[in-house]
Amino acid sequence: MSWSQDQMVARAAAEIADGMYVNLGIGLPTEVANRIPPGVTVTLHSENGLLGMGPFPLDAEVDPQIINAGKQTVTILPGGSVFDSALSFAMIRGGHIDLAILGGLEVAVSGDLANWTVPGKMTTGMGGAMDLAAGARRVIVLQTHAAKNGAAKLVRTLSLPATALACTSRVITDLGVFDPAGDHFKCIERAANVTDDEITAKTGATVRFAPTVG
Amino acid sequence: MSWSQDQMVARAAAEIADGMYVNLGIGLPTEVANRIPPGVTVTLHSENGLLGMGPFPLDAEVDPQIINAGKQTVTILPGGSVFDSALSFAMIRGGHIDLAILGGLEVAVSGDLANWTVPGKMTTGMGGAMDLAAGARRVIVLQTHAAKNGAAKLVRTLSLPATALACTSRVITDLGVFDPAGDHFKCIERAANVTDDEITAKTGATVRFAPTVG
Amino acid sequence: MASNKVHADASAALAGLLRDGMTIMAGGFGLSGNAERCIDEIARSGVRGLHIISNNCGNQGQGLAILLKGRQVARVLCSFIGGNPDLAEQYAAGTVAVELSPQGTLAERIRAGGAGLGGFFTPTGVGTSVAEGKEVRDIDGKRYVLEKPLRADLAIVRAAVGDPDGNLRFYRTARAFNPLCATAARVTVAEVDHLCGKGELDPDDIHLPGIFVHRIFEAKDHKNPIEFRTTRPTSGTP
Amino acid sequence: MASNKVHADASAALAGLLRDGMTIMAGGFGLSGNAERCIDEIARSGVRGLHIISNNCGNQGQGLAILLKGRQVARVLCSFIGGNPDLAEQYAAGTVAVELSPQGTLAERIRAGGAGLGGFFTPTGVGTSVAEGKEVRDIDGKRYVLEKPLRADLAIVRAAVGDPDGNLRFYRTARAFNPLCATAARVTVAEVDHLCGKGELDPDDIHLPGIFVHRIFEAKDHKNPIEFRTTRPTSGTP
Repeated sequence: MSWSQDQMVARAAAEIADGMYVNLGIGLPTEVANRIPPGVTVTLHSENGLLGMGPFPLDAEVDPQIINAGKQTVTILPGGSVFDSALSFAMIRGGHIDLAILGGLEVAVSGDLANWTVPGKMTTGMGGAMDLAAGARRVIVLQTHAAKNGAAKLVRTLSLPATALACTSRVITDLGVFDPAGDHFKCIERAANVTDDEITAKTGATVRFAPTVG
Repeated sequence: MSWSQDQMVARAAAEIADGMYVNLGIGLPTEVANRIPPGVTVTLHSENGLLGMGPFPLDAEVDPQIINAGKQTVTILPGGSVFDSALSFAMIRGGHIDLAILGGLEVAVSGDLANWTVPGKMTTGMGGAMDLAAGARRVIVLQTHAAKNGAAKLVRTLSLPATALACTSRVITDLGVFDPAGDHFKCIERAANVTDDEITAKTGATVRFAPTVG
Repeated sequence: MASNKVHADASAALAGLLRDGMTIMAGGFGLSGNAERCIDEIARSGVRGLHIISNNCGNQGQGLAILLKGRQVARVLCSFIGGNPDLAEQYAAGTVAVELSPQGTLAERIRAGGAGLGGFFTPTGVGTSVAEGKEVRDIDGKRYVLEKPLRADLAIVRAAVGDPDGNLRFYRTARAFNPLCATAARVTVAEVDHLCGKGELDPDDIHLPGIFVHRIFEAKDHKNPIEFRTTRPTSGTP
Repeated sequence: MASNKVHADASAALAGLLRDGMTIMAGGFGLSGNAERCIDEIARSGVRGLHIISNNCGNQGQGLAILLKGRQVARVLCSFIGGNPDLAEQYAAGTVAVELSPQGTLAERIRAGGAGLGGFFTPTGVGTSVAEGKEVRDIDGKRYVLEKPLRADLAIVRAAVGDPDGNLRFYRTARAFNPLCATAARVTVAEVDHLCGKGELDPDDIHLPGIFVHRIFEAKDHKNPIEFRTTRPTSGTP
């Protein structure tokens, strides 16, 4: 049985080590904040200029001038700081953000990532996606393994416009955990009861299974 | 009779208009701060990261952590601010400093300025001199007209290493006021009783005298 | 310090500055940190053919979207156009040109404009449509794209506190692009929630030195619209 | 936030970081804003062949000049070497290599290193010896020289106040290069006059976010030497 969204989120949260500075992309990655393992202290970065982002505010705490990059009202934890957009992206490009967990549309065996636009559909713009993908020290993509119509989202080469090249270290899907490995994906973990055959069938590139995967 | 240093300084101060942001170079230009005309409000910039630099402190006010670019103890006037060196030089290169008054070793008819090093002598380094010369919106050089050995300091082409090219708008010397004009200097003001002949003799380039100069 | 920066209101502060076809930088992020009164005044003035440089060009019909509604905008340079039906419609209709820039590149281009730099090499956008037509160079084994500085005729910025010298302090994430835009325009107008007295701000507490601010006015009761009001229950963890 | 940044003293904070031939950035300006205890500890450690990146490499035998006195420095990248007899002597003798960079270019190169940029075009140095061997390019009618980013193995910075998350506040002109150097090193050690409690600094009052600071310690009673003590008479104007 494939992982639920909550299981995917929990699996992504397990990638976070104590003391890390982490940026969580809009959508499903945002949920990772709620599944940080006990004992792990993480500092969340929001690219509009905030470190130490806390949870959504209580109703009485809402401040229109404390928002995240998705323009949602948030809070600032003790020890947090605010700064301008140039310094915020200096943090990203300069490799100061240890980990970015981003949504994806396609990931290639090279680690190329597409997650910002689909030709023929109205674009929303890339916002900070290209900076995060190109700049964070480690990029993990959290996405479904295949599109609703069955089209593969782990592919040999991107069919969609790239967000950044060779940037993805790991992809976490509903079927398991996959590392782009140059000319194939290496499956390092499988959801319970998901077979190699199912993964192979739903992947648009070669998948190799680590011996210990089971 | 040529101008005294104090007269040169006063003449340089007359270049300052109300509301200007001004950087004064080390040495004689520093003295300009003491001769700002009444009614003129000027904000002094020190490139180590200070706007609104005030006079030297009273003895009891001395703070080792409030210094100017020459590492002298200074004060901060009400309305002043401090900032890092990157922002300080962003002000300079970005044309936000209305006027820099700098010392000079040589100025050429092109406006090229040499003021940071003499070959064969131990250099002190350029510090902020190149940024100020290249970046300030207007650069005025305050220097003696000729060296002690009689060598011209207003020249056709620089003999000394350049600080910046085509940067000087005006030179104020002990003999008068001179604007680099491409292939000559235009004398727009003469010290009292200094003759055209004396100026011509002491200048290493063609000098043209504005009709009104007298 | 420089005198006469203080004006009574947006109308006085923007007097003589607005003209058709000009380039305006605006420092807000989404609907946060916007110079609301300046936007209203630009709308009132009726200037057209504006080039807007801002991370968003308003959202949900508010902020800079007011100028879109008035058909005053010819061109937008931004990083994100989601949640902005006015822009989507005029972009689709071809009546507004949109250039998209990655958010960090946009911030850095504005900073470069204010800092007098001729351009910079950034890793962002290499191998993407953003790099098309631009120089891409290998530097020490990594590929970078050359991006150019941005400047504007006018910057409108919003701050929490200002003083008569134009020194500014921002509040929380309303900072964002505001201090950057202030550095990169021929004239910068700051709209502040509170105008304090000269010298009341400690030199260490100033976020943006007044040298970058040419005109300033106090505007109370900003709307500060919320784009997505998200909350957590009163008790328990998020 | 990131845990365990706080150390007892310079010795603990620098443990395991020092080695011969490493590149160290130091954030002081002249004798102001120096991480005095860190410098003393580096001197004590006896590491040699250091590459120092700092606006000055000490002055008058103090600050980083302590490392020059100990013959621990192989190379200096700075903007100014006046008032530094130790550096002048070893530079003249050829035992220390000196690369001079214009002060603003030095600041911007350090910032670029911390910001992940591959380089930038600056007008400073065009037509001078600084531009020799570097690309000079005409951009929109003005000439610029391409300058490269700087990075270091270690940055030692000094701040007035810090907190356990590494957030820093600087005091007056001791700021200068300190926040820049902090961004551009593999490891940054901050030496603060006062270490406050977690969350005591308001998010708007932090000059440098703690993400750039890896280790921090409190050091009281800094010497803060004065290079030129200049005063005005008790009465009257300057």
